[in-house]
Parts: sequence; C-alpha cells; structure tokens
Amino acid sequence: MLSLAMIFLASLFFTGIVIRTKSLVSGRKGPGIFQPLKDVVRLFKKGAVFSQTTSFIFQVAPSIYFASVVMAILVVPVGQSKGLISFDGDFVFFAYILALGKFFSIISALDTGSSFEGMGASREALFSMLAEPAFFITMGSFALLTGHTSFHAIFTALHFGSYVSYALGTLATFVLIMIAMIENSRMPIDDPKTHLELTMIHEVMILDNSGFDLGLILYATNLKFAMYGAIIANFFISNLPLALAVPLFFAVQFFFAVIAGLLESFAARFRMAHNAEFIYTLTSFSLLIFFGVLLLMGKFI
Amino acid sequence: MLDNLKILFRQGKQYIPDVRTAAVPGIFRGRPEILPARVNEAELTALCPTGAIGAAPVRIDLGKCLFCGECAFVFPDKIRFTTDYNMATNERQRLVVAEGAEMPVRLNPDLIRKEISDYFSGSLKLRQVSAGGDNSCEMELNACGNVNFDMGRYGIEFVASPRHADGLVITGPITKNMAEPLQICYEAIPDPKIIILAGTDAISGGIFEGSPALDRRFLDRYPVDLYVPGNPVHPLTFINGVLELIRKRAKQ
Amino acid sequence: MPFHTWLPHAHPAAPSHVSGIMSGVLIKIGIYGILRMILLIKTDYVTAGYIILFAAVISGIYGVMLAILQHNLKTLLAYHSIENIGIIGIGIGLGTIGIGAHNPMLAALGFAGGMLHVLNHSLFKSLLFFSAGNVYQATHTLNIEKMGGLIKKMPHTASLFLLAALAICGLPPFNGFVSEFLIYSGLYQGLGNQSPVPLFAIIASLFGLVLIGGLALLCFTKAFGIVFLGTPRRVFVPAPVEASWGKLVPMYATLALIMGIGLFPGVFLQALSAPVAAFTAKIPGAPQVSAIPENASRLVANIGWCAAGFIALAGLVFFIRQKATGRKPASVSGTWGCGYVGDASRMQYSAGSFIRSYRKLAEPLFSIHKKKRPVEGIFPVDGWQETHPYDALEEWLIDRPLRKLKHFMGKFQFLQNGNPQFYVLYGIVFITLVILVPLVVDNMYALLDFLNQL
Amino acid sequence: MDNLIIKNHETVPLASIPVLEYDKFLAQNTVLLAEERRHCVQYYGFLQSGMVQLLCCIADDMHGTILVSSALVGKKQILPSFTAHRPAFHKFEREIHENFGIAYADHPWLKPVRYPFDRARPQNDIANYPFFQIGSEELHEVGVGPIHAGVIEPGHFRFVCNGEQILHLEIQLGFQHRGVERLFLAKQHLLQRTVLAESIAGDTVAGHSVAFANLWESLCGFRAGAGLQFARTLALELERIAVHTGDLSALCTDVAYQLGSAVFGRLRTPLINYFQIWCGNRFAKGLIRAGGSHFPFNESLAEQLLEMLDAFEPDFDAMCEETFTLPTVLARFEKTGVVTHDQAVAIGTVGMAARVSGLNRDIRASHPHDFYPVLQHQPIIKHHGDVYSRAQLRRREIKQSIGYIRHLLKHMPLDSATPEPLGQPAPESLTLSLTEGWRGEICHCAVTGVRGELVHYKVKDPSFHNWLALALAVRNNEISDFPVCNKSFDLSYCGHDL
Repeated sequence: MLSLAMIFLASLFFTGIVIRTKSLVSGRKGPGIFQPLKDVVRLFKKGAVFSQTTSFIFQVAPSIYFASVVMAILVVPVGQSKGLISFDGDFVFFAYILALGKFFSIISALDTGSSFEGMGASREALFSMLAEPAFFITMGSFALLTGHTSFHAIFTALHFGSYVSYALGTLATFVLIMIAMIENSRMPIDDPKTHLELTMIHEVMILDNSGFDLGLILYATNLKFAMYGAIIANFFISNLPLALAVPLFFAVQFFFAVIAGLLESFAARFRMAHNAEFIYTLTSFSLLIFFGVLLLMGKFI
Repeated sequence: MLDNLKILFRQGKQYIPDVRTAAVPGIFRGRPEILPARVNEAELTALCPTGAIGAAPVRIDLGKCLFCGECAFVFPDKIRFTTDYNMATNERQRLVVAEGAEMPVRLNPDLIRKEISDYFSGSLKLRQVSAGGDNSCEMELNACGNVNFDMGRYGIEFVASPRHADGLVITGPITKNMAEPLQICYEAIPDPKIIILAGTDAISGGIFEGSPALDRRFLDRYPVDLYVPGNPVHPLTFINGVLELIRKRAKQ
Repeated sequence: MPFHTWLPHAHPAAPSHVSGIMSGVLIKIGIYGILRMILLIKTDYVTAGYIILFAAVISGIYGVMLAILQHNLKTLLAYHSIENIGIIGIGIGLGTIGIGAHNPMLAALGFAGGMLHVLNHSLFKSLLFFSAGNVYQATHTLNIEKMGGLIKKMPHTASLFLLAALAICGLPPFNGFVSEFLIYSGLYQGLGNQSPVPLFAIIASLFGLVLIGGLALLCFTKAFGIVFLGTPRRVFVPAPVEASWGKLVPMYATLALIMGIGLFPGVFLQALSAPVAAFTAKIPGAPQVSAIPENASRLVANIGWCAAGFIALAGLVFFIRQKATGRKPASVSGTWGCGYVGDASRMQYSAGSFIRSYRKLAEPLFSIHKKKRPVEGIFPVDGWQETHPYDALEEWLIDRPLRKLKHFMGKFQFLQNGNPQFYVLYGIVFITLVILVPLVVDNMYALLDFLNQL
Repeated sequence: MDNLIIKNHETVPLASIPVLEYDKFLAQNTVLLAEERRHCVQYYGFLQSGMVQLLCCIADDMHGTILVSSALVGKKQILPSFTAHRPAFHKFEREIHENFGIAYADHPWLKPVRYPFDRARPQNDIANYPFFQIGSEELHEVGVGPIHAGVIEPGHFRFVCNGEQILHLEIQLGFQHRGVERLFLAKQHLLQRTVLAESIAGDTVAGHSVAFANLWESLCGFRAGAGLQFARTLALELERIAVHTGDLSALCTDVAYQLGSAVFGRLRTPLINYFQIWCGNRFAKGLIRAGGSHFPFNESLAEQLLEMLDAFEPDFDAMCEETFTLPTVLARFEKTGVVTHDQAVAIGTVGMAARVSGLNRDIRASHPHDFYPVLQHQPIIKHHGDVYSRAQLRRREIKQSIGYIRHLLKHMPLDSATPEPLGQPAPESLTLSLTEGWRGEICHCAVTGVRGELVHYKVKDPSFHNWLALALAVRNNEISDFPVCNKSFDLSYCGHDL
C-alpha cells in the first residue's frame, strides 16, 4: 500500500522534473514541475472527438492500458514494504500485465486506420518485443543470486558486498534505466518533444486520442516512469529502515528524472533502424549481469 | 563533455524574465498613436497599401495595418508608432485606433467565455493552421517557444494533433485550397475550443484582401476568441494576448 | 520440428472446424506419445529432458518467427501451433529434467504447465480457427492484406478472436498466462535450485520463452489489427456479415472455458494432479500424497485473484471514464489525416509494412522470396513489391532432398522404356536375385563359419 | 542560335525578343541545357492577343548572360514537350499546362502545380491529384499534410512505403496559393507591390524585395546609389546568416538534439533582432524600397552590427564544433537524403541544393548585382549531397557571409539613401531580375504594356526547382529521416504556391 502511494506521489512530479531539467540546460525557465499534471487535469475535464473509423476497442483501450499500469505498480515494492500483490514469480506477472496494456495500446492505434498510428504501432510492437528479454534476464539473474523469485524477496535479499556486485548493481541500474526509457518511449529511442508524426513512436500512436482517454494515457505514462524509478530505487533502499528509505526513494526518483532529462539534452536520437541494435546491446548487457552473477556464486568452474 | 559545459555556461539563462514588461529592442512599430495635427486626410488614406487608414476622424484599423510605417514617414506629425506590443484583443472593433479615442488595445473581459479560464488557465495546447500567408507568422509563432520567449513556461504549447489541442491558431489569409483542411482541423479539436487569428493576413486578409484565391467563409461560421495583429505578429504580442485571454479572473 | 512442414499446408486446406480439431487433438498426439514414452522408459531423464527442451525452444521460436511473416490467416495460426507445441515441450522438458534431477517441484511445475498448456492451446487455438473460419466465410479469402475493418461488420467474431489472441499471447487474465506462468516458475525454480542443472540451458529456455511471448504479441497485434481494425482494404461483395448464432454459441462456450481457467486456475490444476503424479512418482522419495506442491497451487490461486483483480480494476477505470465523459461533448469526425481532403483509403498500414522492420532482422534465418521492381528514374512509371515467406527448414530438409531424390530417381528412367519384353526381363532378374542373394549369403556364412572353425 | 542575350536586371523592348517556331524554340532551348553551366531560370507564358507567348530564359553561368527566346502558340494546342528531353523543364511546362490548358504529348509528369483560382481546368481539384501509385498490397501509403505536425506551412507529401522504407515520395503543393502574381497587376501602387514582394516568402523578405526593387528601378531607368546597393547586399547576407542559423537549430530539433536546437535557436535571435534595430521588423519587412530607403545605414548601426557579430561568432563556432563531431548527430546526418550530381543537373536544382551536389550555381558569382562584383564571391561547393553536406554548407556560408559583412563594413559608402521619386516604367518591355537569396536564385520577371502598365509579373522562388530534389533525396531512406531531409532543404511553400 505504501509503495502504491509513494509511486503515485512520485508520478505527480516525475515528468515535470524531466522537462524542467531539459529546460534549464537549454537556457529556458520551462514550465513548473506540475505542468504535466495540469495538462492531465485539463484533459480530464475536456470533451472528446472520436473517429468514425474506430470501434469500441479504441474506447476501452486507454482504460485497460491505464489499469494495466496500475496493476503493475501494485506488484512493485518499495524498500521493506511489499507491494499489494506479492508472490513468487510476480515479476513475470508484472511484465505480462504491462504487455497486455501494450497490446491494447497497439491495437487501439491500428483501430484508427491511419498510417501514422500504424507506423507507431509497428515500432512499439517491435521495440518492446526486443526489450523484453533484457528485463527477464536481469531479473532472472537476481533471482539466481538471491534464490527468490518475487520482487520484494529479491530486493530485500539483495545486498552488495564485493566489487563484482557493485559492478553488477551499476550495470543493472543502467539496463533498467534504458528499459525504462524504451518502455516510456523516450530518448534515445524515441523523442516525444519533436512532435513530428514520422519520427515518433508512442506519441504518434495516440495522435487520435483526445479528452479523458488522452489524459489516462498521459497519466499512465507518468505512472510508468515513476514505477521504473521505484524499481531502480529499490536497488538502493531495500534494506534501509523506513525513515531513511522514504526520503531516499524520492531522492532516487529525482536523480533518475534528472538523468533522463540530461540524457535527452546532450545527444541526438538514434536512427530508427539502429534502435534494434541498441536494444540487442541491452540484452547482451543483461547477459553480462547473468554471467557476473554466476561468477559471484562461484558457478564458473 | 567539457565543451558541452562551456557551451552551457555561455548559454546561461536566455529567457526573458518577464514577458509582460519586456522591452523590444530597436525601433519596433507597435500600436500607433494619432496625433492631433491637421493633414491632408485624402492623401493619408490613399497612402496605405491595405486601406487601413480611415478619415474623419483619422483612424487606423490594426486588423488591416501592415505596420510598414509609410504613413508615419510621410506624416510624422500625424501618426506615430509606439513600442507598445500589447495589441491583442477579442473584439474586432477594439483594433481600430481612432483619433481622440486613444487607449491601449486590451481584451474585453465581458466577451471572454467563462469556460476558457475554467479549462485553460495554466495549460493550453494550440494547433496552428497555416492558411496561406508568407510563413513569417509561422516563424514568429515558432519563436514563441524558443529559449528566449519560452512560452512553454506558462503551459502554452503547440501540438501536432488537433485532437490534443484546445484551440486553433490561424495564420494567413485563408486560401481556397486551405479552406477545407482548416474546417477539418477545427472539427477535429474536442470541445471546448478557441480560435485565435494571428497576424494581419488572418484578421482581414491584409495585402491579399479581395484576392479571388481566398475563401474566408470559415470566419463567418465561428466566433473568434482572440485577434493578434502584426505583420508578422511579434512573439510578445502573441504570448501576452494569450496569457490575458486565459488568465484566471476574479468572479464578478 | 523439423517434422512440422505438413502442418502449415494442411491447415489452410482444411475447413475451419477441422482445423480446430486438428490443432486441438491431432497435433497433440505427438505430445501424448512423448509423455507416454517418458512414463514407459527408464532412462537418463536429464539428458532426455535437455533434448526435449532444446527441440522445444527451437521449434517455439522458429514457429512464431515464421508465423509473423505469413499473410495467410490460417497459415499464420498453423505456425502458432508449432510455437505452442514448443511451449508445451519446454514444460515437459523441464519436468523431465526435474525427474532426472530428483526435484519434485520442478517436475510438477514443468509437467503441470506443459499439460495445462495442452488443454489451453486446444481451447484458444480452436477459437482462433473458428473465428478465422467465420472471416473466411464472410470474405472468401484468407489473405489478411485484403481485409480490414471487419470489426464493424462482425463484432462478435472480432471480440472472440481478440480474446483468444490475448490468451495465446499468454497475457493475463487468460488461461495462456496460467500455463506459461507455471513454466516460468519452473524455469526460475530450475535457476534457484542448487541441483546440477546447467544454467545455460535454463537461461536459454527463459530467453526463448520471453522471445516467444514478445513475438506472439507482435504477430497477433498484426493479425488482429490488420484483419479487424482500421478501414476495409477492399470492397467485398456481398458485404461481410456476422456468423450465425449457431456458430457463435459454441465459440462463446469455448471462451467461457478460457476465462474459467484464467480466473480459477486452481480448480483445473487440481484436475491435473493425477496425471502429474504419474510423473512425479518416478522421483524416488517424492511425496505421493499430492502431486501438485502446496506452494504451486497457492501460486496459481494468486494468479487467479490477480486476474480477477485486474478485470475489476479495468472495469472500474472504464466505469469512471464513462461516468466522467458521459456529460461531456463527444463528437465524431474522421481520423486525423493532417487535414487532407482527398481519398485516403490506401493510407493505412499493411501487414507487410507492419512487420517489415522485424522481417529485416529475421531475414537471414528464412528464405523469403521477394519479387520487386524498384521505383526508378526521376519520373517513375512502375514499381512492385511482393514477399513470400518460405520455411527455410522445409526448403532445406524436405524440398531440396526431395528434389535431389527425384533427380536421382530420374536417372533410372531409361529402365522404364515401355517395352513389355524388358518388363519380363526385369521380372526374371528380380526372381533370380531373390533366389540368388540368400543362396550367396548363406554360402558366405557357411564359408565364414568354416573359416572360423579353422 | 536565335536568342536575345541580356544581362541581369536589364530592361529590353519586348519586340527585340526573337519569336521562333515552336519546333525551333524547343530544339534550341533543350540543346542549350545540354551543358551544365546553363540552366533555365524562367520559362513561362503570358497572353498576347489571344495567343500564348512562351518566354524561355536560360542563364549562362560562365558568361553571366541570359539567353531569351520566345514562341507563340495557341491556347488549346498539343505540343511536344521540353521535359521529354530535359526534366529540368518539367515544372515550367506543368505550370503552362495548368494556366493555359496547353497539352503536352510526351510530358511524363503532367500534373497540377498549384491549383490557381483561374486554372484552365477547374475540374482538376486539390482532392483528386493523380498520385503515382504502386498496386502492391504489401505496401502502404503515408499522407502527410497539408496540416503538418509542426508550425509550418501547408503541403501534402505522399509516401509509398514498405514499412519504414520510403519507396517513393510525391509532393503536392498549392495550398498556399493566394494569387500573388495576379495581385501584382491588380494593385496599382508601388508600395502595394513592394509589400506584395515582401509577402512572397517571409523567410526571404530581403531576397524577394531586393529582386523586386532592382527590377522596378531597372524598369524605371533608375540607377541605385552605392548606399542603397550596400544596404541591399548587407540585408541579403544578414538574412542568409539568420536563416542558416535557424535552420541549423531546426536540423538539431529534428534529430532531437536539444542542446544544438536551443543554442542555435538562441544565436538566431540577435540576428533577426538586428533587423528590428535597423528597420523595425524582425524579417526586414519595410527595409528595402525601390528608389530609396527609410532606414539608411549609418555608423552607429555598423557598430552595433559588429558588436553583435563579435558576440555571435565564438559561440557559433563552439556549437558547430560540438554538433559536427557528436557521433549521434553525425549518424543521423551522414548519407541521409542524398542527391547525386547527375540528379541535381538533370532536374536543374539551384542555390544551396545545387551547391551541395557539386553543381556550381550561385547568382552572386555568375550574375553579380549590387555589391557582389566587389566581393568577388567564390561559392562554397560540397559534393556528397546529403544532409550532412547541407548542414556543413550552412556552417561555411555563415562564416563566409560574416566575412563579407566585415569587409563591407570597412568600406561603407556614405551617400544619402532617402527615397527619390521614380520615373514611369518603360512601355512594352521585359525586365528580368536575378538575386541570390539564402535558398538560391530568385527570379522576378516583368512585362509591361503600351502605357508602361504591368501586363505580366512572374515570380520564381528557388523552391520551384528544388522540391523535386527533396522527393528524390528521400527515396530508399527511412521515413523517420524525412523531417530532417526536409529541413535540410528548407524549401518554401508560399514562395512556390504564390
């Protein structure tokens, strides 16, 4: 319950911090950190326009997408406090429920019958498919290391001791940040700020959504970001007492947001065809983590 | 990385601290003033390339004015352009600056629809449609979002899809070939929505007024929420106009 | 795999209900055979398990990778059968390793997952084939590039196809997830256990299973999206109509089963207890009371709850949305096409385009026959593009050997010259050979014996 | 060869232009284009006593001359086309076809250009443009525009795509058509016409207004003084620097490189604000007037300009250095959107788009006007024709232009530039005015009647030639690279649609 509340809290300002960071390093003042929230509130109040091409899929998909993200958040623990749902192998459930949301966002994009949305859907389907193994192997490696298979158990049993484990922790943080960037369609895979139909992935899938549905999708994106932030935070706060863990959680979220902002400021987006290669690289990093864990456990004979 | 930091340091803070009071460099031609001197009014009205100057009393319609300044050069003691860039209003009549009735061009608060501040104060997404025109207004609207004017800090942004937008910004005199796309775009914006006319071309047709290649019937069908004069509109005129429109007002 | 090549040819040829049964029962005979063999023989189970696992992972990935490329709806589904057999095989392979490694938990999870997936697959695959049949009857084509927008004409078929597609992708809250989850649990069990299970095999299977899941998602978003969503890509005469209730009712019944397993997996898992016990019994010292370990059934119960919870949550969100949007203006207009006023019917993603980036990545593995005339010149006059995905294994293992065989046999054509006398001669030669060969062999043996005695 | 040979900004009597048989007209002009040094700057028709007089102007870059010839044809005639021999003529013939209904027997691409309100075939509607299609069901089409994602002008791009790959792009324009050429005739006052010239393309205000002012002065027999010429040259070069800087910013935006986008964007602001300091408008509207100027250049303006450039250069250099060495940026720029030399020659690109493909086309060097003869301009040539070359060319041209401005400021003429009344335009004459704007050559062309009134006014923006180059450049590229290709050309819609 605590984790749910904290992730929701973090989601309120997470994207705002990313945008603020980007604004500051470009010499802007930029909108306040609650601007994304204001946008969502405005959308919740507004009416909608639906295309006559679309079917009921288009109407239900945003709700299912949102629900899937919330459901996934329920699984994520924060520090010592378990997620609302926690069982062995819950990260399989986590990944699959997110995949369900993605399935619906993809078909809702195809429902519009527009080639832009089709383009976005095609990209999203491919890249998220490619990114999945990296997540599973990273989590699998930690499952191997700790002997547990639920988020909460893995993180609480995780303790860093040797140099190798520090290296692994860094690597895993990197992989998770990158997965978070891919899943949220941010740089260097996708650039949500370009506002050009032809170059975007996620943004172009929701070109036709409006009003409440669009608000749901945008807020789900904020939640998703904060959720990955929470997973990353767990690396650092899993064994700390609550009084220390809570501020540290927000500190990690803050840093993650700043890093995301900086990452988006100082490099150009990849060429679309290079994205697949980049994601492969990520998978090999996760394999590196796996071998590291083997090394750590002395299974390399 | 060091180079980046150096560039960043040189970049520093570029934004204009307060767009409401910022001064425009150089000889900006903003809201004109009509001085009490006596001149040949027929000559004066004939001078204007768009017929924006009317006689008896001398008046200038900012919705038609190209801000070329010719009248002020020929009749410097009759017409003077000030640097006041606050020229946006929501009432077409208020764009006419007449001799003797000198006052800043402001919005008419009675005409602002109530839902505008309810919905959009603090967050407004706009969809711009370029309907003819010469691209200078578009460049100035783009400039609104650059590091200097930084319109994004007020939560006002231009978006790609009209579905995501709350308002339509029209630039250009609305050509025949763009009339239908403009209509489609307007219909694609969810309610409630606003219409902003940016630039003299959009407000009256400007130098293109009367061209047979135009079709301005769109403007007869829907009410306009904001007129932003200028050729092209200055970013400060636009930002201040929109901020004034969506500002939260105390309940009367 | 690689004994699969008949399947993708058989399915499109068969009527849909037969396809349904075929995928439900016929292809499972092989699985049944494997299971029987495991029960009968007493062997090095670990090695056998790895062999099964290896074959299963390969066929799973290979099946789905090929499935994505298909433009024929039923061929696509047929390749998915291969994929699902792969998933089942991973379960059985794990179970077998579990037996060999004396790990009752692993064995139980593996076999339970595998066998549950057998049931699941027959359910959702039948449903998919039935839906495909409805589509075929309405449109008289199976080429998905020609379809589009069918959801408006056939909402029931579309919904059923969608739900079955979600199930086959192994997404919660449907039955596919339950069995895949069991297998995942088995894999992580294999990871976590200190038993001598080579981790590489496990990680490879994990990788394979995840990849299968992701690829299935790509495949079914494509299939569902292109067939049912968007605008029609061509006008069908007569216009497609929804299938009759006589067809839909059994389909809904199948759906009920799918949902049932998804929501109450515990019940079905208990039903699997006896057959699984038959396998776990092979582990010396395994508890005989219940084949399904306590925590395993608790796990699946959890999944059931989560599934139900998710449905409730999604329902709640949707309810709030309906409430919130009920009073607001919602108008209908065309899809935003940048304000273009002309005909936009060709401006829609095609299946070929949807998967092209993937195809580019997968191309080295398959033989894809491309026909294209590139667009050339400043003012092009012509251009064409067509791809025909072809199963490389089929080509290498079956087509080419067959061609070689035919070629080889062709060399003996001179024998068949149509002259009756020759045929009589062949008869005589044959008889002579029949008599002579044993004679010679006998004599040889006699000779050898004799030599030996010396 | 039967031509009238004229110079840039020369007014000649209409009667001196040879009127040829169409066949000879065709043979002569297509042969002229066989050499790379010649290109067609203007080919159009105007009504002459019920017939259509076709006027073809071929520029010879080596000799700095323009070869003019003409032919008289009937309105509904069917003719053999120039395009069948030289694709560079395709747009001109399409325009003639659209305006007068003249049909071409062997034109491979006879499609509408801009849907003018008075087109010969009103049934050709903007909704029924005959796009090139490929019947293959595996391919899809993507239609972008007229209302684009960004705040830019309208135009429709139709891609035939195979997944992410562009097989073919066709560009449909005309949405901005507002009747500029007709308004030149309808509006009688010089000021109105000047304002019209300023409204042709907002990003090339200096270019078009200089072209108009030079044309009008030549037509009225007025010789601009050194001060005026100086101011015009300065305005052209300043505009080049400002727009190029803005384009570098936009290129960075399109590859999502925020730092470059923000810094170049910031660097552009003082440049265009300088125009405001000079003339009260950020786009130099009102600066250039035929016969004089309200805003004579002076010492204090020169000082401010130097100050501004001194502040601009180091930051610009640092940012360029960073941008053009950043691997992620280079990966997006290099080998993207290539136009080969052969393609560039065949379709007759001009200006920047030509110079990146190794084609030396620069009016400043070949047909110099104002202060350019003094500057001895040497065009910068690149050879790869990709986005990277176009970005690099901008960088080098900015540096070159800054050098020119510094040079000009050292030799500032100080004569009065206050407006003087102009004489009457010469009757029955033709004037052709070529100006190198930042994008490429701008051509204005006026024909006067018996009383010196305008009977035809023709404007050609460089975009008119170069749109096809964009279409060819993106073939077989990724569709997600289209925006950056498009921006690297930065062609004008309004300058094309008129």
